[in-house]
Amino acid sequence: MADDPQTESLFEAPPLGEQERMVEAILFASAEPVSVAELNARMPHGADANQALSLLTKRYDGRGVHVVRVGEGWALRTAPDLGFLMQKETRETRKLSRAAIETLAIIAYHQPVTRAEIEEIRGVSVSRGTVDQLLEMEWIKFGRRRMTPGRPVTYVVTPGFLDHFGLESARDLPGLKELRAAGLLDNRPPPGTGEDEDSDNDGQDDMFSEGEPQ
Amino acid sequence: MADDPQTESLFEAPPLGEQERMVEAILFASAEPVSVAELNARMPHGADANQALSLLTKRYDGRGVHVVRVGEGWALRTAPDLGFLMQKETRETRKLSRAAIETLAIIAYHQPVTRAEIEEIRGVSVSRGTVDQLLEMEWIKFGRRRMTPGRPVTYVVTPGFLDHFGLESARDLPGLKELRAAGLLDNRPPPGTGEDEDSDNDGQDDMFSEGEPQ
Amino acid sequence: MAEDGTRILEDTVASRLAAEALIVDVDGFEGPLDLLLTLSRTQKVDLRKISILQLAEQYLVFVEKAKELRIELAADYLVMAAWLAFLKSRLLLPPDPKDEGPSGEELAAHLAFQLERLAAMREAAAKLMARDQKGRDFFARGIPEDVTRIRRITWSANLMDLMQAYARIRTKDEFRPYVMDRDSVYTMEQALERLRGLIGYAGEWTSLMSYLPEGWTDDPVKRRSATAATFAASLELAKAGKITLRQSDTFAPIQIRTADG
Repeated sequence: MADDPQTESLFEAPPLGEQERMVEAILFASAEPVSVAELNARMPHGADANQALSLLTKRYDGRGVHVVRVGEGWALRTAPDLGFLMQKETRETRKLSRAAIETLAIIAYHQPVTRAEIEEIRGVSVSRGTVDQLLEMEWIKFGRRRMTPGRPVTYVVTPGFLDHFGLESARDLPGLKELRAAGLLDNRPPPGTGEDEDSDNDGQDDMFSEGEPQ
Repeated sequence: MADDPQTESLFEAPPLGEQERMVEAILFASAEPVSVAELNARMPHGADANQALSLLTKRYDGRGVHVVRVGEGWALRTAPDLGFLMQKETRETRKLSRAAIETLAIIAYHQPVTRAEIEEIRGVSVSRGTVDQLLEMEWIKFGRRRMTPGRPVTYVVTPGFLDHFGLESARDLPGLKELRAAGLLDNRPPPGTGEDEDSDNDGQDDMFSEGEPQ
Repeated sequence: MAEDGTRILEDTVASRLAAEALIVDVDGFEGPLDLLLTLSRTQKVDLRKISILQLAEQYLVFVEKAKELRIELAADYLVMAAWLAFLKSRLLLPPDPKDEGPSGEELAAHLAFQLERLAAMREAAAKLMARDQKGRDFFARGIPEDVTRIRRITWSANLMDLMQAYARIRTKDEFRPYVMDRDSVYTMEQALERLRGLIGYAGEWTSLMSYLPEGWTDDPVKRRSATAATFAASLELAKAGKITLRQSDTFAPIQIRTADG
């Protein structure tokens, strides 16, 4: 059976429609793009791969699969507009790391804030990855540079952040007094700070001003 | 971009022609059969893979590539009459021994079948290696255990087997109907073992006893 | 070979010749059933009409010949020979009415069935292997496009997380989660130390509760902890033989005194 077309072809090339089928099957099954020369070599004598290719290209025009030229060869490829079908999406929800949420909180409460300030408040250095993650999530963005030596960049929260946390503005973030009332803070006033901490806007620089982002 | 079709689809399924393109692209992209369930899962909401599949099957009728059904899945395969063009793609499959081929056929036609039953049919013991080879090729797999003393495992053929031999399902095995009609797939216990075959451990009959109670 | 199934004995010459040819090939057979199937082919009749008696005869000739030629036959060939000899006698002799069990005809019919089934399976196997096969006659896509699995990670945090985080930072030095707060816990070690110091004075029965440390009797949380620790310490001392414990009734006060008091 397998030999018949080749034997026949000694006398006559297969009909063009048949040649088109052949090119189709070869392109489909090949692991690499196939050149016209190779197509001709593999098809029965007398076949014209070029002609068959152009028929095939027309046939696949507008289909889910296209005949494309890749370097010297030809291949079948799924239509680019259907690329989304080649993805299987899995969604995964993960808790933000403690470092990230703390950094975010500091930015939200103290914005605009520099990295050095964040580190001073947290008492540990802030990894590049943590800030990058928050930037990538579009919860923080760069603010204006601080007009201090070195002109460090500052970070501020974004509208996306406000949206996610259901805040109209960063000013809506509860202050320490409210946090305390909500039981989120130890009831005992930290030694030395007294009751006035929340209203303590004087002496310290704005880094420690309470929940009043501008 | 990836999300657009899915968002749109909340309102309306894509036109049938578009669905056909999608099924075409997905089947082209995969070397393995894709189930209707997976097609539906990957296509936009509201799409009906079944309908698109039947359109696609018609479209590829007579082409160099066919839409074929393999068990629960669908796949594109080159037309068998063009196999002669594919010498380059032909993979030399491991030569199966006569024992392996017969064992495979017995499993396919008698599934689910126990090792004892295979041995009873072949009249010789089945070597571990033969079964292992078929398991490794993923042409057979374990079926449910038989609810008889000893709870022997059974073997069944896999979708990979169907795919390899171009079968839609195990029901399409060549000559299956005739064999069944001739009673050759029956589980016929040897005479004299009807009532007490389990206790029939008499040496010479053993070899011919069915090896399993019904 | 056999033009007439009933004239078995006259066929023995032909059978012997056939058997000799088979013997050369004995390693090529997959067991006695396979050999029987091959022998049955020489009868050139439908397997359903095969003469099992003749087949048994041929098989026995084969085994006989193998013995003459000192060819080692596997045990199952000999078992089959014994069984066929038994079957042959059943088929030739008139049935014994006292004999229980299947008749020769039934046994023969089953053997014929087995042969037919094996032949059918061989034919089916051949048909199966003659089918178009993937990777030989038809082909799958040569350049499959992998389905990329996109893992979209949504990071979650709510306002509470944010506020808690902030509160944690701002009270870093003072804030301790409740579970870590050991202020109200009186340890057994503490109780042991205290009891050891006091026990020398307890010559009389004294309520265990009187050994609770100062400042641990009013706050119920502290009192509970101190009671538990002191009780555990008293058990420890009793085990060491230092004190004796008594309790007059369920839930009655527990009393202690020095062991040798």
